[in-house]
Amino acid sequence: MNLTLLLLFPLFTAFAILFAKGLKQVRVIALIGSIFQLLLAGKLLMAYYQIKAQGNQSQMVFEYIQNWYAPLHLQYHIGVDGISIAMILLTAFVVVAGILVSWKTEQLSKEFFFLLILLSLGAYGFFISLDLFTLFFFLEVAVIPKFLLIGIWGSGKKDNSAMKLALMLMGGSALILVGILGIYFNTHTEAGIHTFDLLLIAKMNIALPIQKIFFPFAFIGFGVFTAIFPFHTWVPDGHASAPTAASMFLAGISMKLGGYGCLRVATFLMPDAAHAYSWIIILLATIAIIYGAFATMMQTDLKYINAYSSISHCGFVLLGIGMLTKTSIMGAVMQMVSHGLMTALFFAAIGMIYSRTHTRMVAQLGGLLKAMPFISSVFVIAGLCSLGLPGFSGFAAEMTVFMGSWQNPDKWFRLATILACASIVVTAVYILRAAGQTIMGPMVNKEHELLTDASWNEKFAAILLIVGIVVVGIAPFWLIDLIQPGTEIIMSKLGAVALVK
Amino acid sequence: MSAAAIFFYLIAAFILGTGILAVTTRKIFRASIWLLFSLIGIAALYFWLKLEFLAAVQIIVYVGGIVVLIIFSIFLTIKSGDEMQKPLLVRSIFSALAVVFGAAFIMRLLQKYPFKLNTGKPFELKVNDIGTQMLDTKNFGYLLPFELISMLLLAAMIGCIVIAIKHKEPENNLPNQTI
Amino acid sequence: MNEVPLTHILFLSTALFFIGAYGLFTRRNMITMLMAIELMLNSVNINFVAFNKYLYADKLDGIFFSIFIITIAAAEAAVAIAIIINLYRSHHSIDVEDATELKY
Amino acid sequence: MSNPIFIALIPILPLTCFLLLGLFGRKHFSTTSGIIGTLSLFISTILSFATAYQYFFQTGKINGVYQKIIVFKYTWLEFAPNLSIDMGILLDPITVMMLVVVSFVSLMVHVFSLGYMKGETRFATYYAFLSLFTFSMLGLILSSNIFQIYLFWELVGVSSFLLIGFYFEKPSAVAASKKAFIVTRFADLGFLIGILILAFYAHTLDFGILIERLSVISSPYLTVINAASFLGMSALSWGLILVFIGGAGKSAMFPLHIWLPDAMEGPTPVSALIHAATMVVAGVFLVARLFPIFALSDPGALQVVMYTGAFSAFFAAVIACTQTDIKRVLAYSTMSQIGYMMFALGVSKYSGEEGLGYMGSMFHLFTHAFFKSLLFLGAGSVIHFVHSNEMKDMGGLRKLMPITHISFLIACLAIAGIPPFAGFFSKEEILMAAFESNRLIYVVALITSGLTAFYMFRLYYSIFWSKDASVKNHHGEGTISMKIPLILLAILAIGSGLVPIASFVTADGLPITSHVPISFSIVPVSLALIGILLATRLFKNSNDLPVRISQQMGGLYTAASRKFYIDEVYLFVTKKILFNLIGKPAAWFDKHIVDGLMNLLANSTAKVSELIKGFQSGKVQDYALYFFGGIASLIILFIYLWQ
Repeated sequence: MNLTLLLLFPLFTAFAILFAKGLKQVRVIALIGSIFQLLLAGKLLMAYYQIKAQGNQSQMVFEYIQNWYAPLHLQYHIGVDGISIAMILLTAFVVVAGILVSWKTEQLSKEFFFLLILLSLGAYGFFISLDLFTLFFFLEVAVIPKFLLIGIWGSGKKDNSAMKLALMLMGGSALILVGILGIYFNTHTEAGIHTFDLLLIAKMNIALPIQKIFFPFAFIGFGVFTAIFPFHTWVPDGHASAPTAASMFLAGISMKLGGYGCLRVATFLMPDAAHAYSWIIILLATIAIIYGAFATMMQTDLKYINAYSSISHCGFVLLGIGMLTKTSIMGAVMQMVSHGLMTALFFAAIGMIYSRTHTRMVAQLGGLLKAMPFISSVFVIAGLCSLGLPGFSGFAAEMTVFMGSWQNPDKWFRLATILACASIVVTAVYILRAAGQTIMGPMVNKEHELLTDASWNEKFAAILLIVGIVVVGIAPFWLIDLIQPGTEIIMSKLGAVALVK
Repeated sequence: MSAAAIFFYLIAAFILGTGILAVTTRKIFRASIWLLFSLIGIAALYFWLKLEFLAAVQIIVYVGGIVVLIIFSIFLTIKSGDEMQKPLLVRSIFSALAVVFGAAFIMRLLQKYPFKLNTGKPFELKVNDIGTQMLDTKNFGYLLPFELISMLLLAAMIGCIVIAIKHKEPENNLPNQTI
Repeated sequence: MNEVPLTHILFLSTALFFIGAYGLFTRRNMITMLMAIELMLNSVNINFVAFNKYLYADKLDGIFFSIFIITIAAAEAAVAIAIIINLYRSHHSIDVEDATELKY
Repeated sequence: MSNPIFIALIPILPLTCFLLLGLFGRKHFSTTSGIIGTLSLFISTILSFATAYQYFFQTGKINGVYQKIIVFKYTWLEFAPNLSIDMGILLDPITVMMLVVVSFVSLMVHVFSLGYMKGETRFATYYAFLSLFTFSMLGLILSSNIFQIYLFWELVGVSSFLLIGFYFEKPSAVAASKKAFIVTRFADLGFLIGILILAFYAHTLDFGILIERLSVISSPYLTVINAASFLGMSALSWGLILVFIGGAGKSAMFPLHIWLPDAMEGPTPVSALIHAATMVVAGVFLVARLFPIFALSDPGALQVVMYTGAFSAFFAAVIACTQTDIKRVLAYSTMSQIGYMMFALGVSKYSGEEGLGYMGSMFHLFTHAFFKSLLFLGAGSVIHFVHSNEMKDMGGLRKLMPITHISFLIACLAIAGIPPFAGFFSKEEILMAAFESNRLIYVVALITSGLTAFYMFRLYYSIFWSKDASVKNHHGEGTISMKIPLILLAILAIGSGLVPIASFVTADGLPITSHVPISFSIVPVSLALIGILLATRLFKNSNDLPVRISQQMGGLYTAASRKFYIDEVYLFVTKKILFNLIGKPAAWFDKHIVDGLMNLLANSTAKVSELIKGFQSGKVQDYALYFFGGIASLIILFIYLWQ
């Protein structure tokens, strides 16, 4: 299975869109392209199972190396393991749902869909690349469309938040670049040359002081993408003023780039520093979880509620990674997948409500269950999944993170885990407040009565995401088996390092 | 102190005196005259150094040409008033400080620097040596720079004409852009 | 001839150079700035000539340099005056403080 | 033991019914959904009876001791090689008993709702949520893994949220459902942390292994967990108390009881099912499940259970006497009866005869489920008839609603503990256990049973007697489907006392043979009779005596009727502390400080550029000066600093 196909499809769709005329053609091409991509991701999963069944124990499968620029040892080295397949599946799901939800964007529709596909291309490339430089390249490819999507099609103070988002993400990627270069210049293969290749670097152990310098750069850089505590302020503004599909992509995919990067680049390549700094990561993650949850309680705009809750949920990811136990890292990856699906569904539901009632203020909404039963039930499902109801993916992911973080014997980490557990109560409070006010209760203003329920494309998008959430929720063991080998190898690197502190 | 040394210091004082006056007088015309005297002083210095050819060139080009050119431009722009504005106090203080500091610094450097004076036969300038070396192509001849210089002068002349030519303002089409 | 040490001549040229510099910094009239520049160029000439005479008596490069400087100074003065006249036409004054269009 | 498929089918049937009605209910089965729900539940009730029969009489008992049989196990989510959530079915005496109770009461409620909810627009969704609840309750009972029970615990919480908030137009219902979910969620937090502690030290999540590792004195795990201490208490007692908090939240024990009275906003059959027989006893079931650890390894935690139970029982009984809404009276009486069960577990020991408390608690759970659901269904048919919850709108309904009247009377007699009825037998067991181990608890229990009799008959008389019927009999007592459950439950309210639970359900599996001597039960029965007489004197026919007495009691009465202002305390805590002291500052902090910091960064660069702009002054001579300054500093740098 040639992995570059995963990149060629979005590229091909993007070009096809450029030549299409009118909204109808553009959206059909985009939909076909993304569905093909979804099928391809499914085929990748099947092929992965086949290879694992045949007993292929190598960490990365379907590897392909192509020289990009010899003098700097830049290679287009791509390969996939369990974790990246999970991420690719998540991206494929969210992309199809995103395109379906933005079915009626008349304004500059060609460019809109082109940018969406470009964003997904960046994400796919990021998840399959095993060369630090290619990884960074695709990360940058993903940042630019976000700025344009929010700046042009956004609502509210869109250009301000687009600017803020772009600048902070650029700041983050600058830190990542420093981290990557730091790693690059401290690696020396047998032939004595530096290398960007992830797998080779993983074999060498970089000296501790150097790790201690460059680990914060890489981790904070990727952390900015996952709304790590002090650098999360782009999330509420960015999401609130983004169009529905863009906020789905932003929360669903781009926050996962950060988490995946933290895991693959920062923790995997610099394990000693990961141990040394784990208490800071956990401190920031716990603050993000609790602080995000409490801040959400006070929000009155639906999108802000979901944005702040994404900060809180991504806090779980960082907590999982910070704890450095096998279960907690598996939990972090599951939380990434589950949060991606759930927040995409939540934004889709909010987008549907907004496109009908033209207001996102919780105070002005009420009793929508009577007018729009389908959308309200989608909203409730998304809410219940985010507060960790069993049967949905939220529960399995959060429980794995909690169980994993409890394995870490440190007293203070135990306190952090208890605080993280306490956040499920606060999450329940703000989700029910939001759902209670918008969905249930008497009808606030009369003209909401004659609102239409979801059209076929919105129904299909919501069902697709709900299927994803329920499959992970009902049967998490398939996801665990997928992720298991990947985390084992990361843990072997981490385990090898004695507990430094 | 030989007569030549005294003579040198006289010339030096004359040059610096006229230089300072040229730079500080308020009347523009008087400043150009002081400049004229200063250049003449420099020519005298060349004579003192027994570089007669150079002194001649100095007088012809500088005194005869450039100063005259400057005086012409003063006449052309006389309408803006003979009296020059007072220099800005802040700037003059700063520049005075900078100048004094610069001069002191470099003079101190020069004093410390061990110049290896020429011990061979004394220097004497023969005009035909200049001529031969100027147009010589082989041993360090200056033919190439000589040609370049001539082209440069030509370009400069054409440039000045183009810049300074008085365009007849085509009244009708050009809208009167206010600056 | 050699009673006067080289450094004294260099002092002279340095002093002349900084007088020119002072004139360049403080004079508000463009033409006087031009004059100041002429002074600075002349001080450089003195330097060349002095070095040639005192340090490298057998060669003539210093002299050639100062000759070329003189010619270039002439060309430069001509171009400068052309610009000044043009400025005068557009600004009706050659005060350097007025020509500040190229600011922020 | 028939193969596991039948047992697994018991919870699966309601699940399929939920999916069917939930997805397609509104369009296709809007009227027939009731029948489908009831039928599917009828089958699972039959299956549970069959399982019970087989377990108790055929396969359960091996050399005299009832075994814990793992019927089916599948690893669902594997954290570590031996630590995984696995979906399994565990059969042991309390599970099978609960199976019978839950499925039967749920069937009765399904039948009752056929009539009660007939006119509802969202009839199908009602039955969908009801089947979801039954599925999660059955799953909770059958679970063999402590995380699996937590999973179904959450599902039960959500289904009760959906059912309480069924009339979503009513803002009070929405608020009540939110309150119920959040309070139980808060208790689940304790439960979760308890699980984490126990699982970490016992290295397993499976009930059997967990109990075996933490209750056998010599086991290494026990010594480790006792050694680890945090703020004075050993990790084991921390874990057990936190798990008990989880149970207390669901069973509305004292500090976490505020959601139960408000949960009456839901339809009455829902209250009958959830807030009488099944969900609220989940806490008791959990403590009973972990009883060996409580009893053998950590008596301290058991003390906590005992005192909470006793205090809740007494506290609820006092409040119940002052409530005017009949459903709230029943809610507080449920809380009081569950307090009984809790302290019965608290006073009990593990093995042999001292296990009387455990057996009594389970017996009381068994009987209480029937007569309490009967009371709620009776109240439901009264409300259906009178269309109001308040006592003052009722009165003299005995002639208009004969069947409800008789069944309600039987249930009141049962709960008051009058001999022939079920309540008497189970309460005697509990009082005996309390008498043997802790006299203070025994005295409190006696007073509470007196109070119970008083407020039950206060309720009975004010509904069926006092003034004559103010409302005319515009429609009958209710359809047949509402009458059958009342009759069946009335029969069980009498019969269930005679079921020899002692020989089936005991802590260590060995049957208890000793019987409560008649002499012992004289005191409680007489107290109950006094309570009844007092109630008849005050409420049989309407007179102003109760009003005058309440004035004499003054402050105490108003406090009790206002539920001792606990709700206001909670509101204060959530509103003032959580919202204003933490929520608002957090949101403000984020908007102004952290976000402010970023904006400050942006603005400061703008300001600095504003300053630097001045250097670009357009004045040639300034540039010359800066130029000269640059050269000078470079020269100095190269000459002096660069050696």
